[in-house]
Amino acid sequence: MWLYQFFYQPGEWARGIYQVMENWAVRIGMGIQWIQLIDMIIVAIILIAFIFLDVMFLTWLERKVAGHIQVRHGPMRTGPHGIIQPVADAIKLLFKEPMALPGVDNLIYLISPLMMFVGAMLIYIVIPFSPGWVVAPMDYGLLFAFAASGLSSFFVMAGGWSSNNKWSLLGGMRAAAMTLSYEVPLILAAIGVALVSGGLSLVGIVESQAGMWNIIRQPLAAVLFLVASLAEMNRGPFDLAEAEQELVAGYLTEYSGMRFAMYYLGEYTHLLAGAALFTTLFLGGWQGPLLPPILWFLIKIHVMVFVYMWIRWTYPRIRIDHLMAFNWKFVLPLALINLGVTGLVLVL
Amino acid sequence: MNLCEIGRELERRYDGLVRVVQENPDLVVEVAREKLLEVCRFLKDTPDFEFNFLIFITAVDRVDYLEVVYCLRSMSNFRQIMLKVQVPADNPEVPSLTGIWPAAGFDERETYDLLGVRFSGHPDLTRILLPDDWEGHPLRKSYPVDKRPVRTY
Amino acid sequence: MALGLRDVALVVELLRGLGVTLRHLFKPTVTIHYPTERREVYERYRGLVRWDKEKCAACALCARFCPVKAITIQTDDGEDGKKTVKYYQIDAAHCMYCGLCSEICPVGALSHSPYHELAAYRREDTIYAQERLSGAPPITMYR
Amino acid sequence: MQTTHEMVVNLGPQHPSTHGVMKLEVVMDGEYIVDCKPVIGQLHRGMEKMAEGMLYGQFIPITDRLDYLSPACNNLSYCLAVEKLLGIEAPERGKYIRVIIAEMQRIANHLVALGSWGLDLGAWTILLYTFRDREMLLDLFEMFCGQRMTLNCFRVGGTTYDLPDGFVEKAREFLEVIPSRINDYEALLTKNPIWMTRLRDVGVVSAEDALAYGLTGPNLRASGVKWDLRKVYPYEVYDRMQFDVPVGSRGDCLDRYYVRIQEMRQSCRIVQQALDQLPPGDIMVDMPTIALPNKEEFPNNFPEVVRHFHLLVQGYAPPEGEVYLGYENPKGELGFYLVSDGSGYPYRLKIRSPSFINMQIFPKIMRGAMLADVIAILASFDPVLGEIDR
Amino acid sequence: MDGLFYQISFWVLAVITVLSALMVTTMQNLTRGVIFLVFFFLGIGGLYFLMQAEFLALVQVVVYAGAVAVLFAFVIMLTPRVAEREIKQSLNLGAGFILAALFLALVLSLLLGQPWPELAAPGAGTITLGQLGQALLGEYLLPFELVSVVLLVALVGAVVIAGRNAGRGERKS
Repeated sequence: MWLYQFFYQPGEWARGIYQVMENWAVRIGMGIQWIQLIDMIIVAIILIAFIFLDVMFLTWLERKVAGHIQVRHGPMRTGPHGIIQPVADAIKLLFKEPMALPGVDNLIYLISPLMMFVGAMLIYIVIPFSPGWVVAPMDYGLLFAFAASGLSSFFVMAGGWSSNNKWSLLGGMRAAAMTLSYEVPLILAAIGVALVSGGLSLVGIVESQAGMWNIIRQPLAAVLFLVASLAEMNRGPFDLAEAEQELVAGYLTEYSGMRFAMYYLGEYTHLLAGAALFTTLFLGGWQGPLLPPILWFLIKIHVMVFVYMWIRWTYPRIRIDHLMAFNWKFVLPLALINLGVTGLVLVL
Repeated sequence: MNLCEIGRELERRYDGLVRVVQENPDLVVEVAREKLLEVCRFLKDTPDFEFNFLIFITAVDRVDYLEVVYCLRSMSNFRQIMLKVQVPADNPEVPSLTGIWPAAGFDERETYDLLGVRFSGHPDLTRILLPDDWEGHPLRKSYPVDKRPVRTY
Repeated sequence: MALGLRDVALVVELLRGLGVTLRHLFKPTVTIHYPTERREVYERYRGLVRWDKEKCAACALCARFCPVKAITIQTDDGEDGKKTVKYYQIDAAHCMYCGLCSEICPVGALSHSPYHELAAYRREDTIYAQERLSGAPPITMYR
Repeated sequence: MQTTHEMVVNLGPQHPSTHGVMKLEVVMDGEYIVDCKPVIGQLHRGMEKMAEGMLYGQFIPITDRLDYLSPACNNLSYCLAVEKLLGIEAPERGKYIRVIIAEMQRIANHLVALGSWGLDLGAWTILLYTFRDREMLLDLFEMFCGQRMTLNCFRVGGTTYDLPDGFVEKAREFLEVIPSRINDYEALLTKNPIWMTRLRDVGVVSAEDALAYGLTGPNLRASGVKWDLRKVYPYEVYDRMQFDVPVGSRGDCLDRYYVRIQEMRQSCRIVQQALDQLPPGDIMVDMPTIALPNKEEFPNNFPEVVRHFHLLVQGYAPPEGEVYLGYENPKGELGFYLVSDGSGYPYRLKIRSPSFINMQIFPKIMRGAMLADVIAILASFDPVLGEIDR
Repeated sequence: MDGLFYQISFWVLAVITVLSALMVTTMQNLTRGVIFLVFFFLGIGGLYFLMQAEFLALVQVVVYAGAVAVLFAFVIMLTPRVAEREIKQSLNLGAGFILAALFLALVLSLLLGQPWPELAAPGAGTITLGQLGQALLGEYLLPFELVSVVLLVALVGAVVIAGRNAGRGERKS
């Protein structure tokens, strides 16, 4: 029974645990605030653990998907089917000696990977994993998600500028220009969904999709959101920021060791956050016939992650001015039209 | 208008200054240094010659003199001709053909680099293959060839 | 990119591209895991040169004809006037496996073995003198 | 108005997409290229000087290292030039074997060119597909002559090896598979809007510029000039093969891509026809002054032994004179200019390498382009540094 | 609202905001100044958050921390010889302190004189999106339209200025 409650009514289960802790605290006379503090810390630890584990899984999945798409195996040597490869990567990056570079502006050089990673993780606060499990059920959850992702794009540029290298400067500039110009259609597409589901809070959006998923009600917004989130994450055909063939390694050129790992994890956290946002907005979050909601949510997220990876390994890279022209002349007008049409349909 | 007639036609026009050297596998014509630019323009512009494609430029070190070799081809009537200019070994100086065929740029730089033939009028006559501070011109017969790399083990 | 409406039809091409990669996702992989599984070479493969001491007539034609001078040979005339080989060595690092020596050897003393994993930690190991040139495969570091 | 100061950037010898050790000194103003100067010479091995110290026969394995992506074509071009100097021709079967291997080498070369081009523009998977298909060709080469890349399989006057027995069936098998693979590449790339906008009207070379700057091969045909040495001087057996020459219209990167894809299909047709018409007979011209004697009857047949040693120490004795022969190498016209003074060693050997001459037009077409275009244009010319630096 | 955490977080955010504001003004290296500018905007966003004005906080973070800071960074990084040079500090501290003290006195007098209304109970005061929408397009439609016109003019101006030297690459060939 307890297990059933864990999977099917996660909300009550969480409250039950909190109730138990409260009674225990009252019995030994501790203040209520301390319990809230402990509860917050536990939730934070669980969230960060989930992110780290899933990002590790993502790096492994990316290599395997890329491998099999290219008719090769992907990592096979570390453990069966290369399961331990992410751990091996992490250890390698941990022990790699970070280079002390001349002319590098140390303060910004050290802060930007950290802040980029923090920016990417902030998004998970508002994502509804299952009915009761939302770290902060805010009314403006959607807006908070975009605020956090906008933040991390600034620190990509700061990192590029501070590593005092021509290539990374170019990479940083491109990253900033791209993420800024693609944030507009991203938000517009999401607002289209907010219009249909009424209200910006993500939990509300998910509940409104009980009947029909938003991807059916808002197909155009879904496509636009996919394209814009690809650009937001510097992935897929839009990975101009660290275009290996052109800019050696873009803004990551001068980073090595743990700092590079921070950026690398930040990128994959962004990928996971993008996939999670797409599922909550368009694929009906944890709605699903018989499986427990949390499983439905994880399955949908990883299907979306596969789609992002699939797109990345298929298309060539787009050029910076085409990217801008594509956005201002094609994606943005479509987003506005979509917004207008949804508005009209809702009013009539 | 096969190859031999071209040779005779050139000899007739520039009496003493042009001499046909070889005919059977490829037509080779020797031209005096002053007449080179004129002959090249003539071959390129006249309608039935139309040698509009420069294949390559190189030089052959005949110890007491240098021969600068130009190979031209006419794309319309599928013919190929080789011009040779004899140049004294000590100061090999030849007018550059980059004016007529821009394709001559790199070949002339390479010939200067490996054989020391200076092309007057070339936009930037610098070494192309060897590092800039390399002395000597390797393809000269006088360049020492038997320096086998000393085996260090 | 001035994407006029005519180009919207190109979006179908984008999907076709995805179709190709999806199809390849489920195709069997073609790569082999090198150190554990090895690909056996074809019968005419030109690997490390193998030298047969008895057949060799010490004519030094191979040492002379090798474009990169990888073969060094020292001969001395044996008892009944027939030349024998005192020292014969092939520098596997210099050799470019062009197969000219085995082609021109008048008595066929030189032939090619299928060994191509000739990396070595010390330079001296890449020099194959008499006994290492015949028969036995060289030591391969990673089995 | 204060412009941002121009940045001199070295697309240096050590760069992921310069197809070898080529350095492009690029003066950039923001993303745009103001001026670009190619700097080469890192891979200069002095082949022309080496040739003067080697017999004609000894130089053949060195030609493998010229354009190391199409060694068979380099060997063929050198052997044809020496044969023109000696005034001889390979026998029928030898000619057919040479055409089959050379055309297969052209397909393999275009596969590498296409794969690395896709990789340079970010399409990773196309590289793996093209290399997987090229693997089949490399196996065929290994079956034929024992090496995958540095083949050294042709000799002056014919070929050294005859086709092994399993070869023709395996080649036919390859010819069935490759058209569907090329359709896969077309599906992935040709009409892909990103690929098209990345390459349409980038690095445009007009027909006059192409001829003036000495472009040859697929880069010349992409500018609209219908010039293929296999049609103009049909040596070997190209005159008995039906194949058409793909020609582009605008001379931009997309046309160069289109020409290379079509050329692969045409080469398949040639190999198919050559395999069908393969005649029996010997593979080496049977002139005593050229062909080595066979070694079985050596101990007792003494004059043959003397001829064997004479040929390998003195080499051939070509007539005095000079000769030039250009061959349609996958990259352009690879020509050898031989000056012989009658001895077994060439007096002077000049290699006319296509990538070296094609590279002259880079500064002209890269001015005003963007950094991403530089990579696309560089890949569209498909230069190989072994051939540029000789 | 007046729990322990509220106090702690308020003071933490206040310290961050004031500190980074100080750093922005006193930092010699301009690019570091921009970084602290971002932290400053985040601090202010956090303060709004604490005062239950969620929408305003999020807009603050998106608009300021996300876009304006990047704009500043672009300006500083792209104009040559600006980012590297250390800015000379005119160090007449005396005048600075006097001015600051005067200004502080003025602000304090204004502040203390006013009767501050008791902060509304937590949760009641948050404006829902719907109300905000109604207000924007209801009573305050005119200022909303005026602001949008101003923004439009700014946008068009930017495009014209940028358009003037668009062909920069070709100009030099």
